[in-house]
Amino acid sequence: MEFEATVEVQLKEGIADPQGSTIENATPKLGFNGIENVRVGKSIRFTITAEDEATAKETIQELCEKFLTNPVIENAIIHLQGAE
Amino acid sequence: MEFEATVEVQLKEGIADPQGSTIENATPKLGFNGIENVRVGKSIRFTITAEDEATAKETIQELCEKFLTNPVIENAIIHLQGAE
Amino acid sequence: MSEPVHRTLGLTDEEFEKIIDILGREPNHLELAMYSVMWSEHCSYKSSRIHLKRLPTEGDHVLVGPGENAGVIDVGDDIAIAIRIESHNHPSYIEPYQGAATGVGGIIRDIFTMGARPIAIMDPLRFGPIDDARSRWVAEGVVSGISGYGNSVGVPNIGGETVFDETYIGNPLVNVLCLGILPKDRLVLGQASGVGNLAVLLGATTGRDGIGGVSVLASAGFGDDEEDAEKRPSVQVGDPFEEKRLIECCLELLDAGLVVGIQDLGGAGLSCAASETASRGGVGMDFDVTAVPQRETGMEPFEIMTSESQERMLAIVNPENLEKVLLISEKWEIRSSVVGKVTEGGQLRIMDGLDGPVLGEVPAISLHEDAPLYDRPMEPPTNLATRKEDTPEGHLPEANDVSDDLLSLMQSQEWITSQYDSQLFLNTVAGPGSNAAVLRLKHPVSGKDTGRGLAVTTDGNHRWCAVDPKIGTAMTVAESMLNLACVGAEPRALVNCLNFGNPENPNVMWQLSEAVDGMAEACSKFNIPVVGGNVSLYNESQGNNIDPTPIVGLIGVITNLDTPPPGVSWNDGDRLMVIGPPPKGLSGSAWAFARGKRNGHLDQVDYQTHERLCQTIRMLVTQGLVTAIHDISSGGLAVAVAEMAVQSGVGCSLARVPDIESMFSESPSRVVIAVDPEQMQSVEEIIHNQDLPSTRIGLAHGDKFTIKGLIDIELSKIQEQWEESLPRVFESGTTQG
Amino acid sequence: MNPTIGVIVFPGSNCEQDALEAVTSLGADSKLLWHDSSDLGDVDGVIIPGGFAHGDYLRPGAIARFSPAMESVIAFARSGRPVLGICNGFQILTEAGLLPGALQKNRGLKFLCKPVKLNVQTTNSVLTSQTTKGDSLTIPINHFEGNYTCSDETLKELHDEDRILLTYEDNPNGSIGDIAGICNIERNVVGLMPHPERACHPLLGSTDGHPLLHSFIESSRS
Ligand SMILES: Nc1ncnc2c1ncn2[C@@H]1O[C@H](COP(=O)(O)OP(=O)(O)O)[C@@H](O)[C@H]1O
Ligand SMILES: [Mg+2]
Repeated sequence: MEFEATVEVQLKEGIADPQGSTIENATPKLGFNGIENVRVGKSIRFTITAEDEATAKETIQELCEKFLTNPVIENAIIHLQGAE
Repeated sequence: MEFEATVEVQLKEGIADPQGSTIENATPKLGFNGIENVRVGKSIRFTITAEDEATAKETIQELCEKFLTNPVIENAIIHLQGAE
Repeated sequence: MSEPVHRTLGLTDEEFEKIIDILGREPNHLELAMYSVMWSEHCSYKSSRIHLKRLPTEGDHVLVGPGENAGVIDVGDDIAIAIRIESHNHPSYIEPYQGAATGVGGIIRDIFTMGARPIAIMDPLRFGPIDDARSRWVAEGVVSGISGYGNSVGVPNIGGETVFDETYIGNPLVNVLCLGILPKDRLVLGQASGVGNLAVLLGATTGRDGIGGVSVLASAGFGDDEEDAEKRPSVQVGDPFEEKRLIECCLELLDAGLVVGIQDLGGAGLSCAASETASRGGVGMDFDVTAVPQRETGMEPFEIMTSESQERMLAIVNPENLEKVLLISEKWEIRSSVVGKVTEGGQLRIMDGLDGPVLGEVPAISLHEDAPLYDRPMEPPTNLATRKEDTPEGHLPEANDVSDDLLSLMQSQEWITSQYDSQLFLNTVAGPGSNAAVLRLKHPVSGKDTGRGLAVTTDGNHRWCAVDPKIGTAMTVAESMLNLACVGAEPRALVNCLNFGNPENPNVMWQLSEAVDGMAEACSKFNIPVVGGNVSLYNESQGNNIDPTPIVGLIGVITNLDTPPPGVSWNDGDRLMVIGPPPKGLSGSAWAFARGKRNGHLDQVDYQTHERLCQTIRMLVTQGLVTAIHDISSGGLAVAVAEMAVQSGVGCSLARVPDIESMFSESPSRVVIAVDPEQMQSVEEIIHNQDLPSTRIGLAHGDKFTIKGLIDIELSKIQEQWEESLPRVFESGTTQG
Repeated sequence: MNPTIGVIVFPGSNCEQDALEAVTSLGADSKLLWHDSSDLGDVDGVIIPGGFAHGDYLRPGAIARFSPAMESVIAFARSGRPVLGICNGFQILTEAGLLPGALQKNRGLKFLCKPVKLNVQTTNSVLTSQTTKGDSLTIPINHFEGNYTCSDETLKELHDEDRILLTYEDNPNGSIGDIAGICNIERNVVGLMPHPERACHPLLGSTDGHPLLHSFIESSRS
């Protein structure tokens, strides 16, 4: 079965996010107000073929831990969407 | 009102994504199979204060066009979640 | 009524007729697309070619002149240097990061195509005014793109120029120069020869990106109407990691002698590479479109043949060597596919499978050699005579705060240059911020230091050229020479990039022709061969053409590089002196343009004096007689001296600089030197013997910057402006809309 | 006999020749080692050079650390022999878990190439044994992702165990504790963002890289 996956890689809370602060500081200068707490992460989309959803999820989890994130500074949120 | 926004910035379809292909090529070597069509984008999370949802959405849309993306090569998907 | 297809592809009716003549029939869609990209301004130089013929191209050290992927010169010790400059102006306006990044990628491929390892890039840049947020967006993106791609691919960036000016507001200029080094005997040319040899495509997959790029994107102006917007094709995304592997793979193939010829895929993609390799080798080629690895499904043959997907090379390989070629590609994780076969006769046949039907067939040579050649009408501006009379000196202000004038011209480019790896390969003796970049010259195979050096500079001045494109261009060449002399180098060869407006405008064509005359004249007088160049036309936005901006890159050799050449930093107690004729006029100066005074006239460069000046400077520099040196160019004497003071951290007091003209005039053949008092006599003797005028102008000391009667300020004030002006404006944000 | 320094080459590395040139000029023998082979030969010390291994795509070092050569480097390091990661090499060593912490994007979000001043904090490591504590060294940096970060506990450990080797005099990138270089507990694995090999020739402006690379070569001798 094929699944569509999105992995959102975020900096852990407490880790400084220079990209986020840069956007946050720039917005008022460009005339956008009320924007705060900006955090920038990565979104990685892919398709994965696996026996079932559980297996797919497991594989992705391992992929995240081993490869897609650096656990010292990053978290991952996994979204999985059924076969199409 | 305060909203939680996530903007996912992706390369438009048809635009080469060297990061995505490099990750894709690496996965089988790490022992992960069945992973394809990898595309890497950014995910930008922030809070926005606006009168109502429509206004918030409008602001974010403009922010995307002017600042967060270059529409020539990128798309943005906007998620907005009600005040908390 | 719908337009005929050829016109939508940018071909004129006459050009279409010519294609019919060549083929003896109407072209099909695929053939038409190939002609349209190959006959575009960008690929065919159809408006400029007849002018470029006037440039001198021969010289003792020239191994390869214009016409190949890069010029190649002999620098001794069996070492050759490949050099080339290219523009990526239009793509960089739309997508600054990727536009500039792919510009870097493209020029680097031109260099390793010649068998040379790329060792340095330089980037002459022009942006709209810095107080315009969109221009800053372009500038920031371009610089990040050059940095992101160049650093990652591993080619140091050793210099360039950055100018912000109104004239580039809708049309920035992104020129990139690349140098490569090779053992003289490994020189390869982009040729296919030997019937039965195979064409192997190396590198990235082919997608729909940049289709028709050269004909539409690189040649057409941008209006803001919808029709133009539609024409904007998608931008290519650069992959420096692919390029890095491609460099290593190709150099390894060349080292092993496994390829007959090799050609990069740049503008016009496979159409260009296939037809050029074939026609240069006097052969034909059968080309199998289905064998091209594709990134997207459902691509049409014409899309495959005109795609400008990046990071691809076409190698011509003897079938006996194919297996070895595939092995080396595999080692570098480079995709490789046999896509064609060299044939007898001169036909380029595009096939659906090598045994399949023929989809298109044209004489390979016709795609470039038969490209139209235009002698477009030229005309000087009608008010030229009155403009010449109207000099800035005629409008000098009564009372003036000269210190503000000076401060407004002070701007360090470190905010830009510190984003570039300028040191990789351990060659960079003088990098960004020097009179000219200086590299150690090591043998490319043995790594042995020759004890000699290379020096390179890029220069351009749109203000001089706006006042007088011919003399302005000659002055630019002269400035480059002087920059090289300041580091003790003798010039060897010149490359140039001619950035001009719309050639269908007779005034623009006149500017182009004048500029070529100026360059030809200066190069002949100085005996400098032109070994390559690039022409970028249609630099216009909303009907406004940019000021003429010829950029030159000059390379020279330093005979003895035991110690680094003097920089711009002087010592406390040094005597300061100007060598060269007295300053003359303010026309074309940065000072005048800042006041809206764009008229006036320039005086001929005195070639003999200039040559003598350069010789003398080389003598002083190589004998170690000067502590610091700086040529007088943009901003005049005042800016030259202030830059020296700021970078030394030591102030100065000057006299015999009596007025605004002597402060800010940019007239040529002048240089500031700082000399230890003990050396003063020897220095003056040499200058005297060479029959050159010189003036003692003052003393380096203290923490103030004073010019008697005109200016008296703290050095720290200039320093602050110098260091902070770029970071400050960029901090105030950028936006694309 | 001169010690032999092996320099690992990944696709995308670009400072390997520079590292080779610098250690050779200081009297060591040296050779390049291809990432795809787990055979390190009989080298006495290993340098992981600067560059952009695998394009630095995803994260610097994320892909490189899985290569066969790195498995051998890990074993080599565990056996107590000297391993030096310069710039990208430092990033790879943290990804491989041989050194703690991680390297983030520079605070100013710009690539930075310039000489910086470093202070030697300890002479107790394979990189600093020939220096003097308190020495100020001028060495170029050249990175986008050199902003060292780690947990508070790790930082405390690094301090307490005297494992911070070099600090920036004027922090260019936002590194926690001004950290420019660290070592492991056994003090034989070191990583630093600045490039000592770029400060080894008088024509290039500084020779302050000498004592560092000397230390490393000497440590490889035994
Ligand atoms: N975009 C750039 N890239 C690299 N180096 C640059 C760039 N812009 C300016 N520089 C460097 O800054 C210095 C000053 O440039 P410029 O004022 O044009 O010098 P000059 O007028 O003496 O030729 C030069 O050494 C040049 O190489
Ligand atoms: Mg200049």
